[in-house]
Amino acid sequence: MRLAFSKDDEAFRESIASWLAENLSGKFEKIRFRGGPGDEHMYFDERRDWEYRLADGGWTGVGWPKEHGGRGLSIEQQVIYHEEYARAGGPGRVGHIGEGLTGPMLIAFGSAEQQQRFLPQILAGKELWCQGYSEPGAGSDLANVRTKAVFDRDSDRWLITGQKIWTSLAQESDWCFVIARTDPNSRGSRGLGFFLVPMDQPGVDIRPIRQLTGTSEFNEVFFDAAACDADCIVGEPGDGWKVAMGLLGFERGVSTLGQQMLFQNEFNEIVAIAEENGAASDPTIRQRIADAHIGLRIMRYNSMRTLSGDVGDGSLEKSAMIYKLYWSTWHRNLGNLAMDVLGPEAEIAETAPYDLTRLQSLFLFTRADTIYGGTNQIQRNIIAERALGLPREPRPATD
Amino acid sequence: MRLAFSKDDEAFRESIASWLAENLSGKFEKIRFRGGPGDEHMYFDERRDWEYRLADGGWTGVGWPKEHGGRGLSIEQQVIYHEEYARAGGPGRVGHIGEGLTGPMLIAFGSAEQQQRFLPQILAGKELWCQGYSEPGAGSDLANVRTKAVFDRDSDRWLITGQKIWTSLAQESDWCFVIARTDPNSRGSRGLGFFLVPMDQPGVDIRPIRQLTGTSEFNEVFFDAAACDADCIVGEPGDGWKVAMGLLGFERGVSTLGQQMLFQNEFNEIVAIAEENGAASDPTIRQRIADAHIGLRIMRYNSMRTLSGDVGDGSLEKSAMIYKLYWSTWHRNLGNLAMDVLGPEAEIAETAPYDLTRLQSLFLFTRADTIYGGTNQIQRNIIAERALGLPREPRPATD
Amino acid sequence: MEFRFSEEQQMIRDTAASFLAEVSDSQAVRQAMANGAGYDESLWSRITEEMFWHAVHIPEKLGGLDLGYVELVAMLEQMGRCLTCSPFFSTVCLGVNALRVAGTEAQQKKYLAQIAGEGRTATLAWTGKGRRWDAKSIDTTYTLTKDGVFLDGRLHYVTDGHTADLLIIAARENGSSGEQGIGLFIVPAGAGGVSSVALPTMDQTRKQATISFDKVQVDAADIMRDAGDAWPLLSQVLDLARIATAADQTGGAERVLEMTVDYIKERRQFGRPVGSFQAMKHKAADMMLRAESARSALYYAACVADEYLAGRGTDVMLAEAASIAKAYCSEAYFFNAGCALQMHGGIGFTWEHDLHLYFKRAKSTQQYLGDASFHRERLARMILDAPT
Amino acid sequence: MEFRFSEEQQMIRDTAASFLAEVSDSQAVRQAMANGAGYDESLWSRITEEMFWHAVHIPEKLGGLDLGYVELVAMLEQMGRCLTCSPFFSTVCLGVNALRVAGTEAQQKKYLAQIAGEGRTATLAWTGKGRRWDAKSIDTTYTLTKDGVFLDGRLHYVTDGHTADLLIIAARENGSSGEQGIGLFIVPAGAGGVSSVALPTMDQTRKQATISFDKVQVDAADIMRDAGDAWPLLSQVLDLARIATAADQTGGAERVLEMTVDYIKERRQFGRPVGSFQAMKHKAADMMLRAESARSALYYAACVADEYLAGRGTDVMLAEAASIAKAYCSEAYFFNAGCALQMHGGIGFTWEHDLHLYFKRAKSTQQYLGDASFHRERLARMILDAPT
Repeated sequence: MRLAFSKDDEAFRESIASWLAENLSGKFEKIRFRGGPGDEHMYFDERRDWEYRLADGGWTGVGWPKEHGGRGLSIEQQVIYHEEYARAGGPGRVGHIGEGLTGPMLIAFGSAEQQQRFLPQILAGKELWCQGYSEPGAGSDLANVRTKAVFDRDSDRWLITGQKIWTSLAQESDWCFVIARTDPNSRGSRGLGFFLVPMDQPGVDIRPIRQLTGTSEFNEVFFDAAACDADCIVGEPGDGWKVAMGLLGFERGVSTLGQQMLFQNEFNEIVAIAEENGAASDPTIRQRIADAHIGLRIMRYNSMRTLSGDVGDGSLEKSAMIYKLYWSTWHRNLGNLAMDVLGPEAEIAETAPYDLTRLQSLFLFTRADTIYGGTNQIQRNIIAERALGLPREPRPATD
Repeated sequence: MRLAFSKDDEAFRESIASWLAENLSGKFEKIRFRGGPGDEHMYFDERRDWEYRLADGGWTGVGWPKEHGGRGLSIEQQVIYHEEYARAGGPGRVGHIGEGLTGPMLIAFGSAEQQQRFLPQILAGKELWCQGYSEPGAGSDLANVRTKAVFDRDSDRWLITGQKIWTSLAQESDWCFVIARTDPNSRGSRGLGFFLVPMDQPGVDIRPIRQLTGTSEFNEVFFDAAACDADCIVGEPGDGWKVAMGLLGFERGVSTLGQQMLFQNEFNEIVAIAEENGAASDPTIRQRIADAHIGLRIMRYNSMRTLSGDVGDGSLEKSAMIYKLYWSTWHRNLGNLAMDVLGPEAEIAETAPYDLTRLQSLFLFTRADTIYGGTNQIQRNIIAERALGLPREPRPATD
Repeated sequence: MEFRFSEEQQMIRDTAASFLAEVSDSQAVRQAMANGAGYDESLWSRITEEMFWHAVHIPEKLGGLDLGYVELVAMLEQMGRCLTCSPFFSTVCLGVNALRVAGTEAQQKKYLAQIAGEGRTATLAWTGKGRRWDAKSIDTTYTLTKDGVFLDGRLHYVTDGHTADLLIIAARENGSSGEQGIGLFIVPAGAGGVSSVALPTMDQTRKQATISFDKVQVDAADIMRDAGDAWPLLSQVLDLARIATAADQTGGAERVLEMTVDYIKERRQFGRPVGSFQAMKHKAADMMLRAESARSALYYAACVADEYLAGRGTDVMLAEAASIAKAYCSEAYFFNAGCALQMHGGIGFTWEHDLHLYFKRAKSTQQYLGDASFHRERLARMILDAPT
Repeated sequence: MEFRFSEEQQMIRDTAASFLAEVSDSQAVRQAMANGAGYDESLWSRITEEMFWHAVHIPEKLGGLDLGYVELVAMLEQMGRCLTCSPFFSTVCLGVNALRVAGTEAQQKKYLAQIAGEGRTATLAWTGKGRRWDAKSIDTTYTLTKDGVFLDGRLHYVTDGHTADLLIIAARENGSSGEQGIGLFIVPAGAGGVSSVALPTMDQTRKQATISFDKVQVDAADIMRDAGDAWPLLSQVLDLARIATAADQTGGAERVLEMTVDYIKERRQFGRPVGSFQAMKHKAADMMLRAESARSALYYAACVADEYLAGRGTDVMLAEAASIAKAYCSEAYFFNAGCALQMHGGIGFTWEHDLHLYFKRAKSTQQYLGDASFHRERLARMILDAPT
């Protein structure tokens, strides 16, 4: 075990830091620290321009293998990249789903043609992606997919019909990956297919969901015989669940460290307020600030352990499996801490009628952190069953 | 709603308070505040004498109906009785199972003969009782009774064979009420009988359980064809579950207020230590002391609401149903608070090799509060299903 | 000792429930929270003219119903269940309470009669900007001159401060500090030098304003009792308001539990109602424990308030009961609303679902007049630092 | 950056695990905790002669293994899993650390060589009676006279204080206060005027004593570095000891989880393994989250300790890492041990079952050198009160 980075890595740190200092300025100044969760709708055009700038600098797909156009950085350098990006206030990436999910998924499961078709566009920031996983009525029961895909021999296309929900950035996206049932007689995780569906077509209808923040980061997406070319299915019909599960695994990668740097920025903002408004002298607030600090540091150490592949006692699995439960709970508590540090001032919104402050959005939006991508309850089931080997819930005798 | 007691009630308060002041002195001075949970083995002989003294004064069975030899006090006066008893430091009652459980159970379910045979002895403090409910291997699954009762026509007696566990005061008791299976082919809550078994016989073997405190309040009791007269079954064979469930209900009566006064004494002791050793100036300890105070006051208000029969919205049921979960959790937290108020001094035992201080016993013993008499998990199931009407756990498809 | 609603109290509660079910449903709440005043004038008229609730604990001789705090709390609990938007809390639980506790006989005669008879609204303004809820938060000043008393300063977080007809103002003597030098004053909202700004708030069901005082002259007749030494009186008014807030919280804590139980009985996942999963059941049980205990703390505090207002209880008893109720109910409501959001999953996260309104109200009332940690520290002072 | 055990470290850990499984099973622990010394001499001999663990981070030139804190922590974690009773913690994590941090070159040469070569035991004594773990807790005094330095006072909560050969004593200059005037001194246990009394403790696996000093004369050669100004050095020794304690806690937190998972897989109630109930599963998941996070906090702190002992890290980094690890691991162990008791039901409540030994050790280590609230406040000072 060692904490220090190598000299090469420190030189790399210098190169990304100075590139960011140079580029994240001028017209991009105003998007610094913006566009994170709950703020994804802000400054979209500017952030899209920023995606091009990143691509020009070769700073997209830094963890992708070189043969797929990525930068092929080592884990250490990816850690550094994300640290410096967040430290500099790099805005929320409009291309994060393509880079973090679609790309790795295609590299793992896609055909050579699919890789050649889609990967360069993602790297260039030219095509944005959204995801079509959740369905109304399915909730945590992800395998309960009702969206159907039917192959139409006449047009040589798949036709997708159904409804997806909680799709962020749907209006801005060019493509959506969709899990749909290819075998109409199947149930659960069998008989599913994984499709790459263009969003700009008549069969796709996007309806924003107004959330408790008053804003609409999320959407419902209705597919009504939406067309998808025959070569836009990943793997074979029936492979959908395998691809989807593999894809979920990509969410626990190096980018978690970038997320943590955003958390650090939020934490720092709260500390600054506490120092300014006197909350810093309230003993219970002091305890909670220290606790948030402890939690964030340990979140980082957990990730470092996962990334270093600490496999003793199967701990790789374990430190990765707790990640979602850990960060979502921590982040939700941070949102609450922000309000309590502010005291009565926490109630006052930015402007009428209902533009919330960033910390108010944090407070409200983090209530979703413990729900989407597998609720905390689901996470605990997974940990108990897969990491600890506890028995599954017995199947009910009668349904 | 009104908080004040009537003039009659206040006069009654005066009478019990002065009786206690007069009687709980001299040779009884040393048993003041002793003999509570975790301390039940202390000063047993003196506390037995004290039981006689109470009986002489007419202060046993104060809540029993007059026709059964009780004092027939109103709820208010019972509240006052328990308040004053605890305030005066009245010791843990050696007869509490007889008075609190056996008596009310016989009054509700016993025959006239059983009532005449047993009630006067309980009131006089002459016969002590213990309970034979739990069995090893059954745990929270109370209906999983394996102890058998077989009727022996030759001797005209029931013969009880099996093992009970967690029986407190077994060595000191004259009688034990035992739930046993009368129908060997039955399962679960059917086919059970409720028996009154004399302890002083060859078929009964008592083995103390050494607990984590190093002491042995609890016992295993082995019944090997232990005899029980034909007229010592309560109700009919098969009525056992009904009687047992009715009996559990008696645990939530007025005596809860007496229990709370004991809690108040413990709390006061902890506050006094905090004031003396400087813990009272530690902001987090202050928060926790205040929280314990809040919790104890609300425990009292909950009980008062139950006792006053606040039936709006079925709340009688509700405020009674949360009682066990509430007090056990509160008490366990109090034990932990006691240790943290003491700081490192909490580790130092009374005398070598392993005589613990009262607060250490509190700390350790309260870990059982959330287990016996229905674990907190079982309590939550009961609340969810009976008070909130949530569905039962589905029966497993295969066992 | 009897710790349950009397039949009459039960009736008042039931009447409130059915009236509010009619006039303060989700749609009514959403309309009211979107308008500038923060409430619907016609609802307020029905409350004052038809129900006469605003006069619930105004003495009979001044035209009120002369009922007690238990009855008031029974109404507030129902309003909390329905998220009712109205100037009831500010008028009755701040204004009337302040007049009852700190008003001179003449002031009570004049202003309580105005409130009872004309449905005038009122509020209390006392804190400056910041996160304190103690005497140190008072930074508006009053100056005694030969021309009378003048008020200067800015008061924050004033419930319904932009709509109240009558303002009761706490200010401190220039140069005083802490609990010394506090006075209470009655100022008509339209008085010269008074200006108010409504603020957008996260919880839209409870409106707030900032009120500025620029050399506002107060009539000698509108100086309330014990001027210069009025902190104890103000503190008692605040304690009464805390109990009232706890009633709102208790109602909300119960309601979100009911909504959740209803939802998880119906909602199916993995082939069974989600309410049959132990994780859901146990959380619901924890919510019920809190809702029931909140009620107990609340009703006890209401009884103590009754004793206090009847001149039979002490201010220490009032303070203790108020801090217990406010600490417990604040945490119970926020806990329950948070669990409810979690147990509803995505649907509870939408604007259309009412749950977020409860969640936000849980947060705003949690902070208002001191959160649980504030009240625990206050209780710790009573328990640990009291002279023996 | 590499945040995993190297192969060599992995081997050390595995060796420790298998050695301790042999020599420190339940029976061995119960025998050791019942004897007066608190450990078994023959086990200590095997540790010092066969395994040479006691010299793990003593420099090679002084006869030690010259390994790092990560290796030490790997051993301690295994000892925590087994509740091992030995003077290892006091000798290595108090004694050796104190000598390494605050010993002069001559003292290190003499005493570290004694420990490495002869298996002598040592401990650190510094607090008076009370519940503080900061400089104010030091109330033993030292007086400089023409005849040398004299120590007077009574030191409490001294780990293995009744058996240690070598005592390292913190005392304050007569009349000094706070962090000023602190000195560290090496005193052989048999020195004139030294007396110790072993105390019965709730956690019998970690023995404590009170040590009295009555005009104990200290050799000039045994005055440690920076006398009169040694608080920073002592504070660093304490931080190293906190990290070591966190290792014990992490091992215990993991072990009680394993015991619980094993138990609830087997134990059946209501016709199914209790481990199939969500309430049990979710609690077990929460325990695993804590056990894994405790490891992360611990290993990070061990790396920082290595950097610090190698002269590359600062005392502030050490303090931060130590407080994070001690705060988190203290709560994780106590939480896990408490859950384990609850999930075992009645059986875990018996003396024969080992669970209570873990539960008690969780409590005693939680308090030792400051509980989580102490360390959170210490971190708050670093975060909030640091000069910017």
